[in-house]
Amino acid sequence: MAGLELLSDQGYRLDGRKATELRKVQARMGVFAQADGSAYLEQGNTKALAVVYGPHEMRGSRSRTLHDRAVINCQYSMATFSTAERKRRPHGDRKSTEMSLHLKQTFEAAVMTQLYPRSQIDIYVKILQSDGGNYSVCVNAATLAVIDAGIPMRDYVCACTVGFVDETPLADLCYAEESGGVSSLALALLPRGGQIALLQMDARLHQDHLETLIEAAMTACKGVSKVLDEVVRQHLQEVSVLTGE
Amino acid sequence: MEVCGSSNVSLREFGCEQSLLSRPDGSASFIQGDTSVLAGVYGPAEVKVSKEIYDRATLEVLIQPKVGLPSVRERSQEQCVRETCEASLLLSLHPRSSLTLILQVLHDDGSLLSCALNAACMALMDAGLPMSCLFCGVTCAIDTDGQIITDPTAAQEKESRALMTFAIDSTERRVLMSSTKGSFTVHELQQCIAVSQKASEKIFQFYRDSVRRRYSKTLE
Amino acid sequence: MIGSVCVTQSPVSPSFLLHFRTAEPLEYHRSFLKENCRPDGRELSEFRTTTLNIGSISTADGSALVKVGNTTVICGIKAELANPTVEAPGKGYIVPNVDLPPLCSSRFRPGPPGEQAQAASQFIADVIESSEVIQTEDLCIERGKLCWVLYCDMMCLDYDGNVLDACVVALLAALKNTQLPEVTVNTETCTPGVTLEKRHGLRINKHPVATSFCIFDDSILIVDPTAEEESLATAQLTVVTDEEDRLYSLHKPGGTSLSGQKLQECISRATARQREIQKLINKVIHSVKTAQ
Amino acid sequence: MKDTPLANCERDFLLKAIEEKKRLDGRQTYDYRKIKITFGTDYGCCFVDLGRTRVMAQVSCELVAPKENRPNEGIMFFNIELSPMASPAFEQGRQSELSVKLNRQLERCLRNSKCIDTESLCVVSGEKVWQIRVDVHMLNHDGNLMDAASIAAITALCHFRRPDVAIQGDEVTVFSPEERDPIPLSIYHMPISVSFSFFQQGTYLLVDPCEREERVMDGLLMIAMNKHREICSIQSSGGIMLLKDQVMRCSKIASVKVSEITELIGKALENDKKARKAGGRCGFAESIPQERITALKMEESPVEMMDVTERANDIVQKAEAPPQTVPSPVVPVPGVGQVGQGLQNTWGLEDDDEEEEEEEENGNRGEEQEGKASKMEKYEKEESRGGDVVEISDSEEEEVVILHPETSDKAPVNTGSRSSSHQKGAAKSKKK
Amino acid sequence: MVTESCFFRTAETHGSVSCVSPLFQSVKCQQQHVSGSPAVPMFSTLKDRVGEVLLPGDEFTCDTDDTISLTEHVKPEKVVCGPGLRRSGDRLVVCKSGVLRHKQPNVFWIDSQQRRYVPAKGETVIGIVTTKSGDVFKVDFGGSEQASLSYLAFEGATKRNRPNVQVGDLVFAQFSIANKDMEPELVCIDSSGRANGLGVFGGGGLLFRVSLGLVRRLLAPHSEVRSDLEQLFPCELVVGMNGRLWVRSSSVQQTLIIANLLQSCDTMTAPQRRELFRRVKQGVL
Repeated sequence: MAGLELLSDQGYRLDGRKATELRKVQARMGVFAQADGSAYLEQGNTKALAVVYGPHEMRGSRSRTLHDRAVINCQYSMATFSTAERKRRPHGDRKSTEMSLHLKQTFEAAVMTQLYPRSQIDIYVKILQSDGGNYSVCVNAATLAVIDAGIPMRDYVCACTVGFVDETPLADLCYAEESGGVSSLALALLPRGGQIALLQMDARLHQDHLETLIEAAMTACKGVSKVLDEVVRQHLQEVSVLTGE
Repeated sequence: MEVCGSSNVSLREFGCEQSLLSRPDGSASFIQGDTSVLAGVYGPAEVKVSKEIYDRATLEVLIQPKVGLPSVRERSQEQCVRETCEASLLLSLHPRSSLTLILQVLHDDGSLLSCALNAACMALMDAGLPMSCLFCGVTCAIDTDGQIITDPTAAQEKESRALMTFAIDSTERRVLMSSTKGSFTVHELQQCIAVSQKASEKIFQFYRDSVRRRYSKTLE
Repeated sequence: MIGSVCVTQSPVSPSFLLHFRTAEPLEYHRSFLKENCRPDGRELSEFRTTTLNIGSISTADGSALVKVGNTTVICGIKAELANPTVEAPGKGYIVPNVDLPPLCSSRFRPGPPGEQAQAASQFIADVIESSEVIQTEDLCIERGKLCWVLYCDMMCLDYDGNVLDACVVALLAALKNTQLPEVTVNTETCTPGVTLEKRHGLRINKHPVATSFCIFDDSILIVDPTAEEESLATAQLTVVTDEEDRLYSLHKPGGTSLSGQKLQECISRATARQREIQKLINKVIHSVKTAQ
Repeated sequence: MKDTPLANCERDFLLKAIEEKKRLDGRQTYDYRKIKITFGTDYGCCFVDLGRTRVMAQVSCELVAPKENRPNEGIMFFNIELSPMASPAFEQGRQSELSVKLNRQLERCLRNSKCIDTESLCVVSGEKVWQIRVDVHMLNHDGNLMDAASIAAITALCHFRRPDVAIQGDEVTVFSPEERDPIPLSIYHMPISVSFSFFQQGTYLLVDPCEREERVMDGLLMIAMNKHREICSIQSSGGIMLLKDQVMRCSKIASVKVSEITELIGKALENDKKARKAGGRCGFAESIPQERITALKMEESPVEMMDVTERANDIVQKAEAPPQTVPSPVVPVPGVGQVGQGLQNTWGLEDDDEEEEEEEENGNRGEEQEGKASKMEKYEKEESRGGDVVEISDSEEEEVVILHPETSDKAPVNTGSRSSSHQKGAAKSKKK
Repeated sequence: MVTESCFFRTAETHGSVSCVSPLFQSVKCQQQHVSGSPAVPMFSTLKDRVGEVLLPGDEFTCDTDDTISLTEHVKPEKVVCGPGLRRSGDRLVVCKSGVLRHKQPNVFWIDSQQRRYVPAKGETVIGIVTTKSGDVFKVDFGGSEQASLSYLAFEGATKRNRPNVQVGDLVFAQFSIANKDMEPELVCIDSSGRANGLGVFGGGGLLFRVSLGLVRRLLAPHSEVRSDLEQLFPCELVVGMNGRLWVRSSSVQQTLIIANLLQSCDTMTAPQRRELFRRVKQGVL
């Protein structure tokens, strides 16, 4: 991708953002009535829908029951129309199975599962439109959905993808940047304690730059968490107005 | 029809190591020339309800090729190995349990099925499963001149007109399993069986020597 | 005959026999085998009636239906044009497949082919390769460019044992029945032109015929086993031979061991069976030709 | 099959030992188990023993059409097979969580890091490229499969040689190793994965966990790096919460481990090269540890051929010759034939029943007895008809014996078992 | 915890090991019934080959006109076959590979280095409790199915006073039912209702696996391995016939050393073992 200049001399990115600038995040909680919790989140052009059911009794194979905490069951899928080429398999291939696993792992760290022994919490996330940072957008959407469901968490889990170009970390990569051969790092953070729930990095990066990149990712996550916090507060206000309290 | 030139009628250098894996209940690797197969046995262990047999153990054989996933050829070889093992194992002593034999091909330089059989037998012995007799595999090839070649290499297999693999039992030296390819006459068949029976003596002696060596330190 | 007479003379009721058969199938069979006969009245080395019908499927390029007792196998051959493989540019290829669908017996489940079907497919493929029943060179139309692929699908319609024998007969008869259209390659456009009206048969080099045996109680050999006999047997064995007494397969997947002498007996029986089947196929093929 | 459960006391003991910086096999916290790298007879076959964990990697290649969006690049395919041999908990052909995790991590480690020059694998742009396939088989699972798999895969890739090709016009010729020396892959760098397991909410950290340690750990951090200290992939797994400092510490340890392992791989490859050059055998027979009492080797040995021919002749001659004549089949209508009148099937053919009967009327009494007596020697031309014939119908419901009277002229039409017309065939033979 | 500060609890509770196992009586080969000939030939041929390595398929036949019978003319004798030997008609067939062993007066068995355990009545094993269901615990002992252990099969247990057993706990128990056709059953009491060394394990200690052959050597009345080990460290060692050993000593380090030493015993001769033990002793003390 020699033709594309990911970061101009003036310090602007392909879509006109600055290096540390996040894409616009818009979200709504409680979009579905029948689900226990749901949320819709847009981060730039990436759009995701998350739905939470539970905690409820174990379904399916009972042998997976844990006697001291809840089981988190995640399924990640992509709409067939979410990408430029039609997606043949919305879920079930290696990549999306792995994504489901990563979501599960992230929320196992964040949700206080020990409060619900022998039960199950289902988190379903669907990408409606994909423009980079799928994992991060899913985590952010799912966090809102879990909060909407009223399931206690240690903290918000916020995720963000960062890249590294010309010795400069770029926050919240879009698809063009992701596929442009940037070293990208996805990080899910519990912002208050600075704890990393998931860390994943692709492509090459010198060890010396790792720290800068993680720092940038953590800052970006904290930025996301502020936005999410606002969304939650606003939603609660709306709800309390509606219920007349 | 006459068998002459005994140079071809030999077994390649062969070797075996038992109990080389820590997880399986029994394991063995068997080497014939460059051909090598690794075998692992689990059992008698818990059986899936759908596969349970009320009066004997369920034996499953899996052959893992070196490259790619198992195909129809492996299925057919699995059947041959399984039924041979079933004939020599005393499965009725462990009803409602499962035995799993996994054969991993490490290198194929001819006589693969016979090597798999030998590895299987050593692994079953290592697992201490009750057996009424031992078995061994011998492959014979008949080249275009009608000569018999025992334990052929892959190159010899390719040039041969017919290829036969027999499993021979240790008590009566009879044919437990037979799998052939190519065309041959009745005479050639009977000669190959006779040769395999002769070759089996060597392999059974080798089994005995390696087990003896293995127990040499516990004889006290 | 002895067996049936013996049964008629015995004072037991038919329903007793039925229960006996259900409760102690092995003992039931043993009591017959002791008298050198089998529950269906056959002797130990006797085949069930083999019925052959050729050309019953007109949509296929060649077809045959074979019944051995109740076991019914239908084989259809479809020829398609394809590119030869890089390794063998001067050859066409044959793709056999044996299907044991759930409709032929309750022992088969829907879904991907089970072990038995896969092993049978492999067996048929081995027989085709070993016997060179058709020279694959004959299937080549233009070297490196165009060749025939023969898809030989054998489907079992009713499973009552000995499906391998039936498959081989069906395959052989279907191959003999196959008529391939003439193909000419247009030298300028390099596109093949198929003349459906002009058809020619395949050159069949050999007539391999399979004969299957079962071993009961580690010692008694019976030919052409039924499904029940197969399930009770301690070993199975299939011999494939042709008109020149060449052997193409001695397939014994395991089970009770056999001596060279016993194997020889099986081969002798297989040879007789081969003669019988070849005659049958030839006569049926001939009857079709004369009728036309 | 289920794995053996972990007892509470094992868990407690392990955690206590880890607190005291002790490990089951006497290692230190940051120690790897003994790594042994061996090669198979083929190019591209590599075994890695990591303590008792054992994996095998085999690289193979094939000419295929390239992917549409990358017409000038070869294809890399990775597959980690969790063979049930490695652990009773592994099932064949099932996509387990572990298998997805390992496969993706290996892909990330070796494909996404672009360690192999895929453009050099292009033969004809847009038409033919090499597909390099790496199969990793787990043979024994004693923990840390990922590191063992990554070492095995990259070593096998370094060891692999693909056949040389020549292009003339649109004809592609693949040369055998005898014709032209096969070509190694061009490898830019060697990423190696290092796994760290965390215990007690990240308080304790171990390198290269064994199976029992894996069972009590909270989570795992895998860092893949090359010897130039470039990180190729990082992946955390399990519900752990890491702090940035821990990640940094791990990456420092990883860089040390990676340079050690890279050196080891280099040495192993060097040794193998020397052995191959010297023409020495490098197959599996050489890899059997002779000193172990569980192993034994035997030299090539001739098979006694003394009386083989005689024995074979003896058997063939003693056996009865097959009969020279066989019964002729009956062809009731063109296209249908029948042989062997022993037993009928319960089906009738749809359209040929009516005509069939006349054909089968040419019975012959005496021959039945004779056929039986001569046991397989004589096959009569036409099927026989017995006088007092007893026939058993083959209906499944009941095993009844039907006694037929003297043969009637015409057999009943279209009954389930086309009964009496088909009597015991002349194809009478008996096993001795 | 049931153990006092005794070493080798199992050896005491179990007494003389292998021959008391009912497994031996269950496979009895009564020679006189088989062929009517005096059992002596079979007995003596068996005795001749004691200490030899035998393989499955090896046979002992008794020739009726054996001349050896004259030299040792005694009354018809029974031969008791243990694991690895089976009667088949008038022959005795070996069905496992290993060393033929003999115990006075007429017990024979094959000593093999098997790893998978097959339960036998009366044998004591170390099991892991996997589930509590209804009135029974399910216990994994490394066999082909889980054994059941009743709540009441503990010393002093009643309907009200249930023993404190958690999932994942270890139990030292004895088979009260063990045959191929039934679900095996364990008890933690002897016939008089006393624990007698059986029961739930206390905290601490390490569980590990060794071959079944080594377990039998450890439990033999005058076990050399055991006496070598006794000189090393004071420790508690529980030996289950299923190849599971449990060890507890004063420190984690010592426990680990003992476990590693025992695991390596299978492939060492007695002098090699003594040498290793000596080195460890010098190194540690």
